[in-house]
Amino acid sequence: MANIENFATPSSAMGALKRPVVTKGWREWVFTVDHKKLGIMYMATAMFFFVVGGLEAVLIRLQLALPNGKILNADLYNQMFTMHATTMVFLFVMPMAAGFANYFIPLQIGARDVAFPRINAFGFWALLFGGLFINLSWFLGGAADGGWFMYAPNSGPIFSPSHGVDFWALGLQIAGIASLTGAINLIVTILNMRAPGMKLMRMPIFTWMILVVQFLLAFAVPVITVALFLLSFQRNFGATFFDVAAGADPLLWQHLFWIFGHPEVYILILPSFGIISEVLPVFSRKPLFGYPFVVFSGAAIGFVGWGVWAHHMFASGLGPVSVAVFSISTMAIAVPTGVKIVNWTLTLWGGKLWFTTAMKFAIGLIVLFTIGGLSGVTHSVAPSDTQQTDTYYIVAHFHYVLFGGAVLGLFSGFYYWWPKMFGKMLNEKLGTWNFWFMVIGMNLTFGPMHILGLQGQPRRMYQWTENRAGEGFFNLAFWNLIASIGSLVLVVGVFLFLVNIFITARSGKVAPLDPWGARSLEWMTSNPPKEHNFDSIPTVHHLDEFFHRKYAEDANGQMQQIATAEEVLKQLEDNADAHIHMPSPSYWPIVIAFGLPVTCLGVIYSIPLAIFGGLIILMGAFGWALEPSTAPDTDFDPPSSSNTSKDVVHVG
Amino acid sequence: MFTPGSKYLIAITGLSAVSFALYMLLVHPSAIGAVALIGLLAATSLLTGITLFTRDGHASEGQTSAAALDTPTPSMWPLVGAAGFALLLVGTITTPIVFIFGIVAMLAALVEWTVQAWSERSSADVAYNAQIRQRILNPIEYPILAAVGIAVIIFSFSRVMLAINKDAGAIIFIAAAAAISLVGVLISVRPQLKKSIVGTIAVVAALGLVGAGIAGMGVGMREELVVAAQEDHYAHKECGAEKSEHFDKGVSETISATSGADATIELIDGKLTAHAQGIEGLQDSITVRRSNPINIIFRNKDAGEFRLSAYLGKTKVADGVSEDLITCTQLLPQGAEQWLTFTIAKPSVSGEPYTLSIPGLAGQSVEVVVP
Amino acid sequence: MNHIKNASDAASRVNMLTRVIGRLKPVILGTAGTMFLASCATNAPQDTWQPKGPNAQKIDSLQKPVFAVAGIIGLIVAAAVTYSIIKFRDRGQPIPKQSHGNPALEITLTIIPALILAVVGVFTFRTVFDLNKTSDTQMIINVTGQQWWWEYDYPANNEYGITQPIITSGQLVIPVGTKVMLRETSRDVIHSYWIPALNGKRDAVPGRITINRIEADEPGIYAGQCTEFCGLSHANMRMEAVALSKEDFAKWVANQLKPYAAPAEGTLAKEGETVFLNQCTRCHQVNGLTRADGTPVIAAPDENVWSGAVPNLSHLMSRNTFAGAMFDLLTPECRNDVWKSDSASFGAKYLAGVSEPCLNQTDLRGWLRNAPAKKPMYANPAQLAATGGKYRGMPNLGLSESDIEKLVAYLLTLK
Amino acid sequence: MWFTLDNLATAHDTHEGAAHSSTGLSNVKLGMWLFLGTECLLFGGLISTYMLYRGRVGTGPRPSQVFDIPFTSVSSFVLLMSSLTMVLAVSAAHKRDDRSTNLWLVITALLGATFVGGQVYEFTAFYNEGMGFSTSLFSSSFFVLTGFHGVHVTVGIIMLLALRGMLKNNKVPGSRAETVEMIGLYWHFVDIVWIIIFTLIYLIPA
Repeated sequence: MANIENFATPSSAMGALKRPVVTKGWREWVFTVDHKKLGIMYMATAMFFFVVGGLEAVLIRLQLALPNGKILNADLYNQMFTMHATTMVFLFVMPMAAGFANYFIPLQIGARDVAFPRINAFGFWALLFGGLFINLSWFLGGAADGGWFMYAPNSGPIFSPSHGVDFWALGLQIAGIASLTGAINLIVTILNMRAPGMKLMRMPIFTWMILVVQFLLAFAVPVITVALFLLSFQRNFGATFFDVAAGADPLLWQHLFWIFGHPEVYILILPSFGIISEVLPVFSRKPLFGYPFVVFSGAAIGFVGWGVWAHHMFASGLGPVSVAVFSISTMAIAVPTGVKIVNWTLTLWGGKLWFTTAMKFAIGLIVLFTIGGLSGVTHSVAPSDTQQTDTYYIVAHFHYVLFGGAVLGLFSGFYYWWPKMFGKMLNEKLGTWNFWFMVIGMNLTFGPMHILGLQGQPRRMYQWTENRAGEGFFNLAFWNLIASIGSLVLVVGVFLFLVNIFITARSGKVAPLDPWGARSLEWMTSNPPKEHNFDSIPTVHHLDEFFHRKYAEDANGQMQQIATAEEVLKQLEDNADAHIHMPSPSYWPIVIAFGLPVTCLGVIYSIPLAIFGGLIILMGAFGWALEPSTAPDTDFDPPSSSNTSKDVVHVG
Repeated sequence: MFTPGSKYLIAITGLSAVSFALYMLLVHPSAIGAVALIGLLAATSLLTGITLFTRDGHASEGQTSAAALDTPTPSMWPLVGAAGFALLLVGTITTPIVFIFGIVAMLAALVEWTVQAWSERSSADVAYNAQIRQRILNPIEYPILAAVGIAVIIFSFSRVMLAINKDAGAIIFIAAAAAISLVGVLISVRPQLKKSIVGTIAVVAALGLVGAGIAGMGVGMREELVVAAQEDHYAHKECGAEKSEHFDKGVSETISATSGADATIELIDGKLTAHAQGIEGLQDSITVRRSNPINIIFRNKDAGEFRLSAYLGKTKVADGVSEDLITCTQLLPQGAEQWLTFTIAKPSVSGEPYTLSIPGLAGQSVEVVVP
Repeated sequence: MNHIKNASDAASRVNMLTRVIGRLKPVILGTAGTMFLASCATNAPQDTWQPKGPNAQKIDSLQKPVFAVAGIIGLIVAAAVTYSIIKFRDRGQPIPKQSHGNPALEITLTIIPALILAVVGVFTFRTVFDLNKTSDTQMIINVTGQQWWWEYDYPANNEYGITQPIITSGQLVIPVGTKVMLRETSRDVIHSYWIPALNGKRDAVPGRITINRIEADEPGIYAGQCTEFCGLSHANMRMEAVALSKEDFAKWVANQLKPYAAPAEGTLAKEGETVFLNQCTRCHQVNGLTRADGTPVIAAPDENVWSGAVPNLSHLMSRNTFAGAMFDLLTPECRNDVWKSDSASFGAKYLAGVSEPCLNQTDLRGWLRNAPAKKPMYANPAQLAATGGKYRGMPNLGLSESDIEKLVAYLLTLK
Repeated sequence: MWFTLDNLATAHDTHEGAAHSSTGLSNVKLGMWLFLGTECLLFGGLISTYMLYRGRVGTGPRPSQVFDIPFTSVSSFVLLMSSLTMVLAVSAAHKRDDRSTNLWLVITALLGATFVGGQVYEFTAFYNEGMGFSTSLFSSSFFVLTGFHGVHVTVGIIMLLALRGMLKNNKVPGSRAETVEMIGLYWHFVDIVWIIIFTLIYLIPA
């Protein structure tokens, strides 16, 4: 063996079968298990689907701008509103919130990663493939056309003969798996991996809200999983679950869907509540008013949210007792929601307000969400709801809640956390334009829908007719046109945000270490954070730990700065841990996630393909199980034992 | 860095991507075609990826591998491959199952052989080569071996159960489970037991099970199941006044969720009454919708067993010959209730009304009006 | 379903735009004052805030105060936020005291909304049970939804002179001041029956019977629309409830029970009857219609249409709409005449039915020429694989123009 | 089905040991309990569907016409026994007795396979008696519910056998005892679900 050097070294012979430990270029992203990279990928994916869903919405509004619209035909219109809702709910708001949670939960609780990093990576890829899978249906005979609620029996093989609903049901199943794994992962992370001293009641409010959301997800997703299985078995394997001729009860689907669907509403909104509960105190220079009340009201919303699902079914003939009970429970959930609004307002009260773009979005949320919440109260009154449900009034209501609430909250989060994630400041001036275009656009679009609904225009109509439009101030023609114009203003607003990202990426201002005077742990590290987040895990003594390391009360009871952010960071770095153990990247998450859409495609078109997909998943699962979480030395090139420990680099 | 092999695969991947795009855009796409092309695309890109990653023999280009100079380790895969080929040939002239087994065996041999050969060439270190082999193949071997093992047990076992008598089945079942447990206890309390003995027990048990399974397959299903499959006797409604052997077996007496009922029909003191949902009082006729499944609840409040029978007009069985269309509930004891669902496609015509009645109880009927 | 874009189409679009812009005028000129005035002006026919019967009235008197309370609370929040924004903006004041809240204030501000909601809850509770009361029902109508039209059948009811069941579609006719119970169900997917002026909506769920009650105070036409998404032509599934005085209702019933009158021999209508027998009776029933040999015609929609039923066309011209109330049988002028008449003259105008000069020839002929082009339906054989070739909606029958001429003449006799 | 395999994967997918956890439970254990919580809702949904539809037989056989209670009682007992052998495997793993751990894992898997074999027999018999998957609401919901459970058992068996192989080849990363315990937890859960299903489906309507 004289010339052994000429032969393949072990590592190169392993080729693809080596752990992807040395990550460069695209591999750095595709095989990563780093929660921060995954968070960014979640957000990019969500942003992509936001644009897709937004374009669908614009087409819908253009179709309805004038009577007897001809831009879309009935079939395409039905697909459009189905996919608009599906995309926005499952592929934009949920993944965007998941992205924020992924990125910031470990940072906020002082952890170096999530509890199960590979499952985290798997969750992201499953979501991405699920989303693409659903949208694949556009090219394979038409998308789902039954509405995002997909009521049986209209979703059955007779009434929706294209494969759209199959793609929808299976794609959501994949996305559901992603949500479920993500939920378990984040719950374990939050409960188990907090920094020393961080008691539950010292956790940042965003972490709290995400915890509530993940519990909601963990228990809501299995219910929709059952519903989707029933639907898929009926459509693909001839089961009879929603076949009325066989004696089926169509309300079964509605109950299953809404037992999931109502908690889902809180799943969408609570992350944004968490975000603005971080933003408002920072820019008011005082702690969140009534922190325990906000925490408990969030938890209360989580609990009561399980007992209100039938308010989506007031018109379905449930019987007076159920209707009355669900009506009352729905009113009850308005109380904890109101508590939050009160607390936010009182957080502003007596503060020292700094109107950054993030703050503007947060204040916008308070006002617009309140409108949505109050219109919600009007249809918690069941008899009143029978006049309003399935009209544009409801469309107005939930867009005020979801756009005015969830989306504005997410945008607030973008502006607030952008310097943390990318080390550069988003342009504040453009941000202000962005804010006003979005707020005005959203009020122009969804405000008139209150009128349209109360004037009796039902939802999901591909055309409206002048015969039923009326005259006078409240005529449908005028307000439909205004709503359509408003949607274009909204498009400009979102476009400005994309421009802002672009400009910032090209030539943005480098962010200072602590641009906002922030209060929580995620700011106690560099911008962007190092791969291992913290050089040494801080010990937590307060809610708003970072603030209390920077400020203290002097003898007169005045808050005085005692340390700069740089000094706080320096202190952590000086005590850096010598060896930090980080998990290695892995191929298996993406392999398993890839097996899911292959299996689902097989379920629709040919069973052998499904078996093939199943084998990919099985192989991936075992490959995963046999793989240690940290790569052995032989996986390194050259083989080495020092790679798993990071050298701690001092910054600042 | 690109070897001829990877170039070839890159080209074929590109080609399949282009053909997929063209197919989707230009040709009116059929679903199967799209899946086929996507499948091609996925397969070729996977292969391309693997070749690029493994650098496709790049390492040994122009060189002889050190390991190749050593004698290769003994391998059973050529034998398995040959056996698979033999099975394949036998299968072509006998049954397709054997043919499929042959293909599976050949495929398995091919994969194992290839990986083994490749791993043995990767370095001079035999232990390291084995590790490579394991890393590639263990994720496949473990689940597949486990799945095959389970499938053999389940299949053989269920064939035996299907072949033998119902009561004997339960006894055999518990006996088998007891045997498994006992063997477990035996082995666990006798740690000095030789491995070869344990292995022999396992092999004998497995062979016995497979043999019994094949025997069970040969015997076929037990008599009553064969008869049941031929006659479909639970679905065959016998609507007379007297008890039917199969249809009236296992009467179900309670119902859940009554909200779908058009009407409730009750038999009280020999009188048949109707109560349509939402309408106050009792009626002697009910109006139902055309071509809509009608759900009726029948409740027997009379002493004795009765069934409700619905006369739904006539159906033509051949030219000039027609037959009464009748459906009915089971014979219900006092206090029991049951659903009756039917659909009437044609409106009522005078002279031959649709009716609900009790077989064996003359003079009591409820008219069903279809406007 | 593809609409051919031609000059007239474009012209009508321009027209539409001018009309819409015309409507903008009062708005552009208007101020807050017009809002109050406008609430008395002619709103959309499906306005949910203009109850015309006791059921809708109960809902209205419950919801208006709720709207008011919600509005006031909204204003308070907006005012508090605005005040904070102005008052507490950063003017260089020192960092405020890090107070973590005020539990007493919190609890107060939790209890107040809870109390308000409790009061609303009590009234809601009462109204829910009130609206669900059925014991005083005076008349029952079975309502059946189907893609994409509604069928109404009136079971025999001697009190109202309904000696045998009446079946109709498109317009629900009820006597005023009568508590009518609708027993709703569906033949295919879920629909929802909604006449805003008379009551809230109630879903028509296949396999279930749901109960809804309506009662109209005044004679007139009340518009409504299917509000549960029911597939392709959901937007075109409309309904109209017609309230007639008790006397007029009796006349309407008598007309519906009138036996079939065959058109006179030798007329165009008689030829139309032959076309109808050949083409239409495969699905459409006309009660009393007989073949040449005197056998009654029983249509077999169950053999041709997936949901198993199509509108019964007996006394078609006593109705004002067709094709699931998507189109009017009356010309726009005649329609306006009926819709805008006062409650005293309404009954007579409605009962006059559709006469030849008032017939909306354009839509009716267009429909007979090619129905799926006028209303999206599953009538293309390529779409019918899932239903085994059965239609979901009316197919294009390929009638010749002369057949259409004859059919129109015949249909006009179905009064 | 996938989730259950995931447990195996999670068994060592943690880089922060139990020593550091804020709750004192290891990440894997906490995650497993949460997973089983979600499984409860999954089976809850399926059981509710079955309860709603069990009386809706259309023209197919009724539950009481086809069920063979003595046989199913026996097979339920076998599954219950496998829980006992699983307990033995877990306790052996804690005692670091590899031989016994391997033995009891295999015995558990064999008992599980016997149960699934019984289920396949039962399904075949039902099919022959006229109760196909599409026959009625009752049959569809029965097959989906019990089928889901059967798939869970099968996945459990695959995990048991694979675990046995991994233990033998020394391939289990992380704590062996904990990995065996996690799979045991899953196995017990599947057994408990069966007891509920058996009671609700087979015993109550009789």
